[in-house]
Amino acid sequence: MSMEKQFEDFRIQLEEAGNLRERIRAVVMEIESTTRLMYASFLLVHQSRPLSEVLEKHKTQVDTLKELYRRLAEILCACPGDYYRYHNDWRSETQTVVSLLAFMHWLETGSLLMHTEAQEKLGLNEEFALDIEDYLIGLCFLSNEMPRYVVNQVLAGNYDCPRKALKFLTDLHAAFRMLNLRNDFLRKKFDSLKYDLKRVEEVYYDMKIRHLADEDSTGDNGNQGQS
Amino acid sequence: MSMEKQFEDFRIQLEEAGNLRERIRAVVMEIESTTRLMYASFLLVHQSRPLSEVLEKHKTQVDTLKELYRRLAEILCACPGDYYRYHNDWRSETQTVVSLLAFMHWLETGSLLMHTEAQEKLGLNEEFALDIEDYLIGLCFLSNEMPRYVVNQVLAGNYDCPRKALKFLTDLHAAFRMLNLRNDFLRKKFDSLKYDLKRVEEVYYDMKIRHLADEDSTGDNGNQGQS
Amino acid sequence: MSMEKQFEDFRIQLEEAGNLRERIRAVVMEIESTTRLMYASFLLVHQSRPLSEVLEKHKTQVDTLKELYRRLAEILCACPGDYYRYHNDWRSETQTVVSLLAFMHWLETGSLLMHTEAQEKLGLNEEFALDIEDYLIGLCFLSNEMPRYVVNQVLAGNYDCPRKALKFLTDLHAAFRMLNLRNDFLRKKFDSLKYDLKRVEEVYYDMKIRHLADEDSTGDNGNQGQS
Amino acid sequence: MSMEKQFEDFRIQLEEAGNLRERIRAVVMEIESTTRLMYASFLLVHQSRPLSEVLEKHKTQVDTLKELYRRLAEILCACPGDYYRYHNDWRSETQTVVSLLAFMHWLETGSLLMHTEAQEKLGLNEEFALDIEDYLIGLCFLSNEMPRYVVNQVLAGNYDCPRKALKFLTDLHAAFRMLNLRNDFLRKKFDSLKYDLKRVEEVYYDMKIRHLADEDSTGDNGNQGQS
Amino acid sequence: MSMEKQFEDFRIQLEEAGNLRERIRAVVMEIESTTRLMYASFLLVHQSRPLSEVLEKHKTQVDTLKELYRRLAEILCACPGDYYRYHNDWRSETQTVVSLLAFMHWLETGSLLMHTEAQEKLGLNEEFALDIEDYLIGLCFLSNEMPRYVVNQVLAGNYDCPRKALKFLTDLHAAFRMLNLRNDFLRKKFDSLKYDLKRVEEVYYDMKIRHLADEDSTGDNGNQGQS
Amino acid sequence: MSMEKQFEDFRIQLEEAGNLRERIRAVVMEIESTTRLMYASFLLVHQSRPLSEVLEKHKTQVDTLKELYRRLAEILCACPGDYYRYHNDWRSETQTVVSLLAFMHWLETGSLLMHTEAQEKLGLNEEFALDIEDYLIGLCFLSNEMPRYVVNQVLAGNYDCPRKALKFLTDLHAAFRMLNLRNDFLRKKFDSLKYDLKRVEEVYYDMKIRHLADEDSTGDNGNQGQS
Amino acid sequence: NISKRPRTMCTESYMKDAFSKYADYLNDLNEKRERIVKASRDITMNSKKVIFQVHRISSDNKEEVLKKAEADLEAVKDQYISRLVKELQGTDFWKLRRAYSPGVQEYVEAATFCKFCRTGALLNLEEINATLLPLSDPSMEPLQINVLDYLLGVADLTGELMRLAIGRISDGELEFAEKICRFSRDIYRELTLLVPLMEDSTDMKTKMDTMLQSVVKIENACFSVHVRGSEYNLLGSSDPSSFLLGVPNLES
Amino acid sequence: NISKRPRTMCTESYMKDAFSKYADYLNDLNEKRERIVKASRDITMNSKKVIFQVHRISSDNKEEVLKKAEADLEAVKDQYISRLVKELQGTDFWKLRRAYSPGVQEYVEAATFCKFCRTGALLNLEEINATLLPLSDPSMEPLQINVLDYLLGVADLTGELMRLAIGRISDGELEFAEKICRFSRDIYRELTLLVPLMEDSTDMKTKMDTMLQSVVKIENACFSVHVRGSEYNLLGSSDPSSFLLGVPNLES
Ligand SMILES: [Mn+2]
Ligand SMILES: [Mn+2]
Repeated sequence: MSMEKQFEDFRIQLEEAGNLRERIRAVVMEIESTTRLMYASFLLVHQSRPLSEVLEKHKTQVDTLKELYRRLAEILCACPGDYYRYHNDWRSETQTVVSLLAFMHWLETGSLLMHTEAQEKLGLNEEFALDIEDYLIGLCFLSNEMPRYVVNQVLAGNYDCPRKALKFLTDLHAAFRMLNLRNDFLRKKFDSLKYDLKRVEEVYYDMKIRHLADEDSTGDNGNQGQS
Repeated sequence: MSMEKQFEDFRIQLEEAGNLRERIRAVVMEIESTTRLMYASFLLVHQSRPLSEVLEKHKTQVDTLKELYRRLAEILCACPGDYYRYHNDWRSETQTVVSLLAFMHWLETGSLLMHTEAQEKLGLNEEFALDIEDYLIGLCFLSNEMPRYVVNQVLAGNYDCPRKALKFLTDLHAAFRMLNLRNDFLRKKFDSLKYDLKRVEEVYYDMKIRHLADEDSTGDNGNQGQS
Repeated sequence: MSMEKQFEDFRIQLEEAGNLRERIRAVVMEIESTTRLMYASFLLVHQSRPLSEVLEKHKTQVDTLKELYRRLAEILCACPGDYYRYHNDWRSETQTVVSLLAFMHWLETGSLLMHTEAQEKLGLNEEFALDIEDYLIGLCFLSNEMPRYVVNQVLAGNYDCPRKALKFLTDLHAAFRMLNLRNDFLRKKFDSLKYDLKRVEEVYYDMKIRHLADEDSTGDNGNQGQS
Repeated sequence: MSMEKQFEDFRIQLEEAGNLRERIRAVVMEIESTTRLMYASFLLVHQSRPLSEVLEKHKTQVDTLKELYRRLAEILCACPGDYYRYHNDWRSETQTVVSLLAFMHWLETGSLLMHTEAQEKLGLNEEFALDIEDYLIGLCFLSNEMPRYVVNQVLAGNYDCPRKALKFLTDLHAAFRMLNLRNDFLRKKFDSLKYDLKRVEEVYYDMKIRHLADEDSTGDNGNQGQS
Repeated sequence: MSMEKQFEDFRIQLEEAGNLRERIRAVVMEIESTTRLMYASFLLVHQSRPLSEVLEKHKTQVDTLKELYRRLAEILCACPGDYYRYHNDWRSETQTVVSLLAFMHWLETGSLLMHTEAQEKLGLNEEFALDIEDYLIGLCFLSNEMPRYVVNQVLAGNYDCPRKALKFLTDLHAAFRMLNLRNDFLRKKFDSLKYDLKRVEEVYYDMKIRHLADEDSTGDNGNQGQS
Repeated sequence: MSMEKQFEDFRIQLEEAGNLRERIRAVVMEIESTTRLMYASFLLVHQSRPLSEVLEKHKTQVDTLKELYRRLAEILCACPGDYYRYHNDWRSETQTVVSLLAFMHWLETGSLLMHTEAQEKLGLNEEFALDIEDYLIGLCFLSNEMPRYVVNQVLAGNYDCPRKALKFLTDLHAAFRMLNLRNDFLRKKFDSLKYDLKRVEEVYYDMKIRHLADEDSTGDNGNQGQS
Repeated sequence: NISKRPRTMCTESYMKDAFSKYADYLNDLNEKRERIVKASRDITMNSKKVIFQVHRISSDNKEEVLKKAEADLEAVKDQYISRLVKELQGTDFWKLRRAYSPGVQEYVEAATFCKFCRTGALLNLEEINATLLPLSDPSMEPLQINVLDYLLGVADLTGELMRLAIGRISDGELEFAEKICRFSRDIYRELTLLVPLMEDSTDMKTKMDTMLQSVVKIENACFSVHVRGSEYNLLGSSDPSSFLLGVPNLES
Repeated sequence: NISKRPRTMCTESYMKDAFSKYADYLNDLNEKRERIVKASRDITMNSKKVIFQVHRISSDNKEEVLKKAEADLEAVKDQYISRLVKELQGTDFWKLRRAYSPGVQEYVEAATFCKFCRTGALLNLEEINATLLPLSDPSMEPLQINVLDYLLGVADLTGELMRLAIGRISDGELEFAEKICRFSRDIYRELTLLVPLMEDSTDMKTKMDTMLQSVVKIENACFSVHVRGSEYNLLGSSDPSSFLLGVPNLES
């Protein structure tokens, strides 16, 4: 085969890949725009809007996401081995999605959104799965919102929040420590989790030394939702 | 000697140096991975786990380290003058090692781990010594953990810890000030020690103005482990 | 040993190390200033001054260098393992030294200055040796001066010089090719050697097509100085 | 004048300039080393050592400084227009000097060290003046030490200090606000002054709500030293 | 003097300094625009336009410059010590000015423009002098134009130019070597001078081996203008 | 109007602009892909393929471009004032287009493609014009190909090409010098034109000193097309 | 044999003619740009002065300080923005945007800052543009600040709000500080939605980071005074109003 | 009152169980990646040695040098590429691409370099992949070098060709040098068309710049020897074959 012929073949292959990628990008742009809206509604929790209002909106948006991930899966199932070829095109958006889902889940239930639960919410499954690293990175982003959240809850008079958030972050941190992280992005994110933990510790400390923290509510594992 | 002969010799020597470095790197990677584990167990002190549990694990890990440093020394003793030729390959890991050893030592005894004690723990000696700057930088890393530690001890109800930590850091700071540090990495680290000191002062201040600090326990030189 | 005692010891040791480095730097500055003078005299070979005059001056300057390296060795022999601790402080100067010695040696003898010969000239030995990479980089610097040298020799009417220089560079190039260079800096320097070789070839061809090159002078091992 | 003659002149002038700078640097290094000592003694005020002891030492050190600035002025008065040619060589040290003088002055008198007073203390005058920006930056450095100082004074039982420090910083802040600062570095420093002010306020409130602050001591212009 | 009064004074002084700098900048922008025009006319020498035409234009432009430097001097003489405070604002433009003056001078007279001559041309004097480093850097810029100039002169049939240019550059290079340049900008520029010299040598070499260079015109000290 | 209402309006406006931009981008991507093909065909001139073959292909591609620019104009004529809002989206592609058109034009006619001619070729006009800076930058890119072109033409035996290219570049350079360029992108590009000119001068010089340049063909202003 | 253009075309002269036209074009453009940049710089400098004036506010001089700031702002508009108005028309608004954008952004920052201190609300783009209308010759297209510059200016506003909040807290104006806190959060939240839609949004992205930092600083400052206030109540003080009396108290 | 999850879920243990699964996953992945990175490094090192061997070529040892190089290349394949083959399957090809890509690129560079010296043609991707087939267990998806790595490897090839050309010119092999020149130009031209279609093309773009520099260096070297040769003819030498005899001549 001549050099020209080979490069001509490559051109065709690469153009096909380019087209596929264009289709992926179209979906990802919609995901991105949905998460942007979700993030904007999420920011209302810092304004201490009623949780029910925030959660309701959230659920509708999750439905939109689910449909978008269905379309993404459809495109990629045509070429099963290439999942990771295009993975970069949607991973950062998916990490944000995870962080939003997990934060809302924590607000609602006080517990951590598990990997399988996250997959369920997005209608993903074994074939078109949620990458575990993306899930973990998403959890780190979640923790980044915590310090602001506890500060704002205290401002809104919810003095019990720091203790609960600290408990949750401490557990999450302990869980993360079980992982053997390489010197990569996840590791760096995990380091930021440590800072969030430290900051929440300080907020709780500020409450506690002033006897503002509510020590007695230890039987109550739920969260703001209950108050 | 002919030019060819000379370059043939060079080829052999350059390859030998390359191999040596590969072997050093292999050991250093193991040291790094051990310290990562040590650091993970160490973090439990922030969670107020019983000190004895933490210390026990620590001791086993120090044994592993000792063996690794023995192997490192073995490799380098074959080429006595080359300690500093390859020093950069292990120095940052060794600094972390020192900081962990010194923190644990302080928890156990309430006093500073001396340079000779650190060498002993790692099985080092005059021939394959612990570089003094590495030791000092390690101490600075140790101080970086102090502010978080005292906050968490207070949260766990140990109101006396800030005073002890402040005493230790003040002494350490005074000791460092005896050194005429050139404007380099160590100097920068020492600056961070000042910030740690300031933060611990603030926590002690918080205790004191609220009459939470235990002023009378001056006779007690031991540490949290004993109380 | 008390903390204070230990830090007092450190202060002394760090000051000693600082003084040592100062003393090394003082010598290296003298080496640097000597090489600057040597290089200035060396530049006269481009002006086609009589070789004997240039060489004579050179020899005096080598004596100065020898004395300086003796002092450097003296300083460092007091702390045997620290050669590579301070190596960076004198390596670039030493590379220049090697290039000058080797050029002069080639002018005088028409052959390559061997590593052992370079050591001898500088009074170095096994204990305080000339690092091989420094030696090799020095040789590359030497080759960088060749193109200018042959052009100027031709301008001065020495039509035989290009042939000799070409022979020398070709051999040197072949010798370097024996090394499997990983080191980036050295490999880059070696690439520049190739360009020097090419430029010297061009001058040689210029001579040859004009029948200016003296093909028969093969029995003559000496150099321009003798003609 | 011949080319050679001209360059010979240049050589002399450049060497003279080089020597001048060397001499300046030598003095500046002494200033730097003196300020390091001064800073070390100054740190004792955080340890609540008797003010008189600290001030006494300080005065001796100021005398040393004065002598050093006299030497600097002497060097520079030989070449009147060159103040700003070498200004960078001593400006950062001088800013530190100003901050130390001003802190001590405040400790002693409770008022701000004026620009002319600073000049006097250092034996400077119109001819060899203290640059205004250096003076202002020095004042910002001074404010950076305040929060730590008041915390430590409270720890030492001096509950009146926060009120005095707050009064001083408030006035200083108001004075700075009169300037239309364009200079980035200075504006950034000024922003940090605001944070220092806020921190000192917090300590003051801590005292006040505990009725620890001595509201009546308004007639007392002196400072902690006297009490 | 009260604190307020002092800061009010500072406000006025800082604004005055700002205004002064604005006025300096306005003049320097005009200098810059004039040198741009001068450089454009200067480029005609590469096109082998008659020298007389080029020089005439040049002289008018020098008059414009002289007037601009007069205004600059006027501004600065109002605050005698501040020459070096604002030196950076005009130094790079002045270096270009020097290089253009010096090249034209060489074309006209075949000799180097001396520092005093450059000052005269610009109407400068002891009070508002031409900084020596600026003058020297300007000469280095001049040498950068040489290689192109000799190539174009050869293309225009002026085979004797390379020899003259080489003579000039060799002398200039030798003169520079008398200076003990510190490792700074000037040193780097001087290194580029060496490359220019090398390139001019090569052009002269090309002429010489083809017997195009006119060896006998040694009695003729003037330059291209005359021939 | 409330804050929310205003930002909602903005959102709509920005989305409309985004859509417009998407449509522009779609066309620009096609322009980009066409110029890529054009550039690839253009590269054949370095391989010394017959000019007629290269030009023929070129003409078909210019037709494609014309159609694309018609579509671009159509999109933008809907919002006449916004030409420069989106200009950045197509300017770099248009500069490449100009450079290719101009090079081909030079090959065909030996003269410079004028701004109006370029507009004509692309079907542009006053309403949707070719920005003059884009045109000028395109000419600079054209010059960047010249050095390679003349070298390759000489390798292909066309010894007369360097002279013609030099004449053209010299004229072009002279024309550019009439422009008062600010310190911006165009200025930087123009600087690269100077280097191209210098390089072509050197190639011509290499030919000329070897009497390989054809001096007699001065009456013949046409180009390679004729040979 | 492809072409036989007349030989005269190949002299320099045809290039010269064309390039002298290009030169005129570039000279006019550059001079206009220079004038605009200069106007922009003046606007920036004087708007910054207005902002600085507003920062001199304290609990007892509000009216006086704001009056002066508003008058200064009016002067910036009449003296400097009017210079922009004279220069810009048609395609210039976008072509030369980079030359005037910094000044306009700073003006927006100053205008919205004054307005917030006066009313607690955000000054709209329409309102700003309405004040600029009288500056324009009625026969010409009037200068209108575009959405992008407005948003970039509003983004910087948060930095000033942060400085203001720290100052207000020192002065004991807690409610004002909390108002600033809510206002900054709202702006941040609204901009979150718009940033990805903006062209050239890299600038804006770094501004968003800075903005978030400012919001967090305000929140933390409010938190810190809040918990101290709560402790004060816990300590059972009989006179809660005496908490945080502000600095002037010290002078008593 | 929205949710009442069972309280036991809120202890650490449910997290621990899940995270120990994640930990296993990450450990396996990291270990595999480590092994692949190591294999890749070995491939790089040994492929570089092959390239170095080819550079030892001269006009009289071609066969001998190439034979050794080809044998070494075969050894790289059998010893090191085979280790990659064992590790990679299914989604790994893309997931772990960054771990093995440097090695594969260097291998492509070495293989195409040998082939060019032997035949003057470009070794195709298909041909390379065909040689890798025997390494795979027939039951599994075979390792196939992807287009991107192949193109990245070919891009580096030009640098080696440049070094080769400079060496060949010194050795008097002008025609070979001109062949290299044409070949490099062809590769550069073909890649120009493909680069914008490649994903992650920033790497490739810098490689294209380097490549153009290499091509220009080759062209300039050919030019320089060409004009000297022409001058030689002009000087009327009777024996054009004696021009550029190469360095060995010097030893006579
Ligand atoms: Mn601002
Ligand atoms: Mn390579």
